[in-house]
Amino acid sequence: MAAVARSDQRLDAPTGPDAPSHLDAPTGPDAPSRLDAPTRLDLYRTMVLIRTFEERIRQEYHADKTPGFDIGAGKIPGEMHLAAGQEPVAAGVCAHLRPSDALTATHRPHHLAIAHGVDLAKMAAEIFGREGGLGHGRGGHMHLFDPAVHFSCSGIIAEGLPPALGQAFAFRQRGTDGVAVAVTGEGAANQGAFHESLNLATLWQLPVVFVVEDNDWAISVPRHASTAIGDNARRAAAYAMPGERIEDNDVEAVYEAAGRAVERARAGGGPSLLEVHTLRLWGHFEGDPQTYRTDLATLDEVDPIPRYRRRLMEAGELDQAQVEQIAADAAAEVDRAVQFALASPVPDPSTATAYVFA
Amino acid sequence: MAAVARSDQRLDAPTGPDAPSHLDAPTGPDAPSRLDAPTRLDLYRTMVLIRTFEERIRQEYHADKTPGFDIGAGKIPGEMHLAAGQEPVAAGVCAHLRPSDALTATHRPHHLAIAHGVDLAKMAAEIFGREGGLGHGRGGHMHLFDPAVHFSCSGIIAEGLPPALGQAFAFRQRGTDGVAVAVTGEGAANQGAFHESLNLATLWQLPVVFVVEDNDWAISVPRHASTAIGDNARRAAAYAMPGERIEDNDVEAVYEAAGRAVERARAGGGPSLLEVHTLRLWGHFEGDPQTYRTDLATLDEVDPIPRYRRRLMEAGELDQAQVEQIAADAAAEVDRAVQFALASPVPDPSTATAYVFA
Amino acid sequence: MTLVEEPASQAAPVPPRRLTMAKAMVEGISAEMERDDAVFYMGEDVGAYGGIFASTTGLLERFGPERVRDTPISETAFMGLATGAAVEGMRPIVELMFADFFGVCMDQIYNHMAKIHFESGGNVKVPLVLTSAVGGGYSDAAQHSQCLWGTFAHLPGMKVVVPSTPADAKGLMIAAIRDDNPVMYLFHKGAMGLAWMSKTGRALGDVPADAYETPIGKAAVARSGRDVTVVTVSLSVHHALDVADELAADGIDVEVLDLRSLVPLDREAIFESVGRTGRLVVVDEDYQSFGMSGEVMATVVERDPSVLAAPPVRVAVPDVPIPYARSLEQAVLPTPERIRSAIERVMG
Amino acid sequence: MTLVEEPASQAAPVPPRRLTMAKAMVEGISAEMERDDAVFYMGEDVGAYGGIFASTTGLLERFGPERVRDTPISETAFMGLATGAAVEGMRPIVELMFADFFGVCMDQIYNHMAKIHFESGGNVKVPLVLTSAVGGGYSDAAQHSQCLWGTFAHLPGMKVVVPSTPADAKGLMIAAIRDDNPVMYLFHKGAMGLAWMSKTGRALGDVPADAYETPIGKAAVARSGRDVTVVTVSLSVHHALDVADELAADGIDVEVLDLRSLVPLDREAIFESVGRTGRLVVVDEDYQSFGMSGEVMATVVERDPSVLAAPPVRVAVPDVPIPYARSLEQAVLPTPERIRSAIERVMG
Ligand SMILES: Cc1ncc(C[n+]2csc(CCOP(=O)(O)OP(=O)(O)O)c2C)c(N)n1
Ligand SMILES: Cc1ncc(C[n+]2csc(CCOP(=O)(O)OP(=O)(O)O)c2C)c(N)n1
Ligand SMILES: [Mg+2]
Ligand SMILES: [Mg+2]
Repeated sequence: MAAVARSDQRLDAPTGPDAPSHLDAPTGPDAPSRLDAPTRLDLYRTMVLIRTFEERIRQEYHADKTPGFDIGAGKIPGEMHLAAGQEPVAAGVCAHLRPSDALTATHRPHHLAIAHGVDLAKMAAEIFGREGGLGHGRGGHMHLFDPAVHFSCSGIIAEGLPPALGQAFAFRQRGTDGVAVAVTGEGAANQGAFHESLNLATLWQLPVVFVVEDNDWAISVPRHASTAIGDNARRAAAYAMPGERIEDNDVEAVYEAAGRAVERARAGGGPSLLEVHTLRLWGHFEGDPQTYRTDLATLDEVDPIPRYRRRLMEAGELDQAQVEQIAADAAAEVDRAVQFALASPVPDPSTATAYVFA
Repeated sequence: MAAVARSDQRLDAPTGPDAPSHLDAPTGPDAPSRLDAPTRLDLYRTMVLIRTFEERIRQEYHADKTPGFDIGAGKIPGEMHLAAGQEPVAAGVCAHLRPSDALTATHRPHHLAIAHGVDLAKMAAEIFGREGGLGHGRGGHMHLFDPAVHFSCSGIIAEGLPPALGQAFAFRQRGTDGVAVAVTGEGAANQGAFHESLNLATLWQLPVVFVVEDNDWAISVPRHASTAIGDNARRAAAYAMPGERIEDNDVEAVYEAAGRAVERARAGGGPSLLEVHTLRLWGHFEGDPQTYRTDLATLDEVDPIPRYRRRLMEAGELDQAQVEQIAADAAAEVDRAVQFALASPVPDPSTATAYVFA
Repeated sequence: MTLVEEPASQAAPVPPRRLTMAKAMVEGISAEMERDDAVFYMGEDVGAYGGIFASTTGLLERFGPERVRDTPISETAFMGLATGAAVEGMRPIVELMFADFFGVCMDQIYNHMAKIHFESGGNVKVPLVLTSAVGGGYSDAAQHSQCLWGTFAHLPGMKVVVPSTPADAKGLMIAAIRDDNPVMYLFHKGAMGLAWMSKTGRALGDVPADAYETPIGKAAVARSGRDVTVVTVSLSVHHALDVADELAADGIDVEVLDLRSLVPLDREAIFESVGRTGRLVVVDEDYQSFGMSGEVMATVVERDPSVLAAPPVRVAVPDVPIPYARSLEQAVLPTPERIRSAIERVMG
Repeated sequence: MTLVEEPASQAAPVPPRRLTMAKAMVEGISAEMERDDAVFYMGEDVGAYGGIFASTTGLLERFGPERVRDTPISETAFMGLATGAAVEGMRPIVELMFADFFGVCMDQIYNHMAKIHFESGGNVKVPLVLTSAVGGGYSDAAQHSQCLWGTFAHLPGMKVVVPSTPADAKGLMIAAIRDDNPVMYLFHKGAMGLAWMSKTGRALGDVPADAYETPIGKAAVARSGRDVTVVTVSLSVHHALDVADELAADGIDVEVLDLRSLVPLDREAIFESVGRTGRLVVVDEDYQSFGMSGEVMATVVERDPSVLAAPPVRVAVPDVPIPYARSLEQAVLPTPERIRSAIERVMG
């Protein structure tokens, strides 16, 4: 099965030197890789770092909410949307981005933030609601802003797309070759902001890459109950932009497709749309009973990280010692971040009304 | 040139007995008609009635705004969006509707209201702001509601689409074969409501027909500056519904395409999208200087009413006496409506706060 | 809560049970869905999930997927769908998962749902209920913690009800469904009695088993008192009652007025109470300025400022987005501590 | 209007000219676009058309299509585009053609534009101006005549300015562009001095030729008086001044306070004036309840209700959508007649 499904709806898409060419040999988990070993190891490392962070946050989150789950209690209160299973999207897309490129993420933002190089310690501190956090504890995990790498996210689905247009616009007006990536879920792709943003991006030929993370679910609503077609990449044709769907949560296929899309945008070729068929390994948010879900038993088999690890090991590009080293490095980095967070002061209530206006 | 352009993007569209078949011989102003003479005369009559009404309203509107145009003055104050040139859409679509079918129109609603059988006298009275109007003078020309024929419109572009879904939903839940038609402009088709509505209509298989009136302009913004693709019917593929674009403002092509779409909806085959390339003969609203417009000189040549009249006369289905009779009938009917309006009382200011709640 | 208009049911009367607000709300919906085929419920995750805040638990099982419908995340489309269905005689209940999301579909709400009846000169009715979860207190931050009732109440054409007790949650739901107007029904997450959220000890309440309406537009005296009037709604009613109990020990007799409806607003009840006590504290979990707290004060003074023995005080969110960190959020919410000190201040 | 911070221009000072508000607004925009490359203007029909209400006349010719941009009718997309561009250091001015359309893009406005600075703990700035036309009086009915400033002012994070005079229109525009926060700039169609709309005799005003800022958050005493304070904004300032002139003949000395900004609100100025006159009329073309009129009254009484010698009165739209028919619309707008009778009532 070809991991990169070519949309058959790219009739309006510009062709020519800037257009992506992706009709080469099939890639995918079963095909020989076209990436070099250092790139593959980097992808793996990024995915492991993300997962390590998510697992630690999950553990900290639940640690002091017992007995009986109380969402508002504990060191990390509030809703918590973790992205375990979606690491291939973050690793594959962000590998092509520079700190000067913008990324707008969703309510489920950690994997993208980490892959794009958001300061891990300040991000952890924000999640713990501490003064040392990215937003001095004001934002929380759905509202992470790191201007150093032009990262932001929003808890309102699909509404992260329009600001990405503006970042792309600013980059272009300033004469830089910066690119903005806007990520949204497959559920969110049925929100009006999606349509308006794609149309405007083409009209104004903005350097934007739209990425839909299709994890099959929007909370409890399965894809077929939210989306009239099976492949959002085909919606690209409605905006005269190229669209590609990447099946099978394959980090290398994401890497390749995103590379084409980012290069196209950087070179002035305009926007593109990617949809990645990915995986929500855990609940929509922590505490989600997931009683609506029938595939729980088989999830471990499709976890992309062990799968990629096996693949790299089979290719002889990763050995057990490296696996352990990468895991240990990630654990240490995450631990440093969490320690930083825990050492950071709780915001002083007397400052609660600060930062409304500049 | 084929007047009915088949969208090549209907890959997802259901096929089978209910799917429209429109690949027959070409139709259009230059081809022999496939409609019978009474139907053609009805289309002509409807168009003439609409134009007669619009011309009269235009005249009444400007009559007492001189010297110097004052938008708030006169018997008919406020914004006035007339639809001269767009009669083929109204006549062609509404010929297939019953009074029990719903129609939601735009800020430019008169042609559709008339073709769908809205009470002409009460509509005129509403436009004049009189107690005898459809909304007792509360609504005005962008807010016409005639429950007798399930007609409504809205001054907010594209926002008439979602309520049409609900009307279609109610018809289906009640077990009737009612259909809802939702009309929008080509400028409005870039609003989020368009996307959301088409997606939901397919998902819930609602009996809706979406009609885009492409008159090339959204106020002063030309189509190419608002819409990333040249043919909105191709957007239908993004929602797994059939889409057709009708070129050349041809009332018979509209009639045929709308017939297929309405029948499909009525038979339980789900929604469709039509785009009609039509014509804004006058300004966006009365008083529009149209300085941005370059095609003013040639407009008369493409006026669809004289064109259709010539066609029918050439086909021997209409003679000069009938032309005059039809014109006279329309003038009389419009005059009765305007007289009714003028005879209706101005609303009593002491009732200004009525009708907020039922 | 007042029992009105409902003929006694044929069965022997069932005594009230103690229910959570969520259960009482669902009971009201069920009763009307049972009675009237035209009623249906739609929104995000209202089916198999049963509503993120348990607003629809069990309804799918009971009424099936035709009448309990999960929607895509297309609020503009499905709010409009509700309006259109209502115009055609159905009685939809449509859920906006969090009130904070109103901005993606406000045009459908305030320019269509709310205005069609007026624009049609009364010829078109839009009988629907728009339910939405409001409120903070569990660190859900700036986009998931707002009350916003002031925003909705400012714009004409929608009734706005805000139950605080299980009994009113049921009665106002039934009244809202039967009302021929669009009614916004705002339920506070912290008052729903959810197992997974810390809650006030007052979250459970007696709920009559039969179908009854709580009248829309009538405030309730949640506690009568002589010294000072606290005017409030929703979760803050419970906080105000807690504080009143405490202050009783100090000899301060607090009257707590639960407005229950913001539109129509029971101005008589406000004026009557403040006219008696001479002192007013308004407690509002919405933003302070240009909202409910100002409106309540204006209601008193535009009749007679001289009834006020002391400057009235408001306890509201001080015009700041809701912060995430618990320490900050608790500082901006109308907590019992802030209510208490406001009362003490107005007592002089 | 106060001249601040701007160093004297090199050229000899040009005397003020009498301009319409529209021309003065455009002059402010032009001056800043000239000075700062980061400033650009976008919206519907702001290019070749020059703005439906003349908010951008001549800008396209002067600055070209890269900096004066027509948008598709996709308000969510282009409001968000403005936010993103501002975050990256540009200074967009973005027009919402009518304030009434806010419902299609409110999420971008109040959940993003307005909150990002706060959520980022001050690390991200969003310097932009959101312009929008407000107001009725020319029979544009329920969806094209609203003021809605109470709605915008209720939600934290945006400044809200509402000029009434040409001089303030220019000065507030320059101040708004230079402000590092998102500023909503609401201009009343009836005060723009449009050739095709009947207007107040006060539509023309002296406008200094140089670049100056009118400070955001400071009210102006449009007319000083001893007997009664009329607090108002926008077109109603002109009506209030007309009425004040009439009443002067009857021996009633009316002070007219033009708030100019709703956020921040100059509460000092309100209290100072009402404290002096003891009588308050609030004139507000927005809906009456849960809005500006209540907030102004609350501002007075929460400091000291005893300054009020008589119950304050509001003249606002009585919680009804704006009707189309002229007879009805004039009955709900704050006309000079209604203002006059409110003043007479409060004078006792
Ligand atoms: C406008 C809006 N509507 C509803 C929600 C509530 N909500 C948060 S996440 C979510 C599901 C999103 O699904 P999807 O886009 O597929 O992203 P995923 O959670 O699967 O990553 C919903 C409905 C929201 N945040 N914003
Ligand atoms: C949401 C919204 N934005 C802007 C407007 C202002 N407006 C009214 S009509 C119009 C142009 C509409 O163009 P189109 O959809 O092509 O319809 P047409 O006027 O050509 O019939 C605009 C921008 C509006 N009414 N609603
Ligand atoms: Mg998903
Ligand atoms: Mg058009």
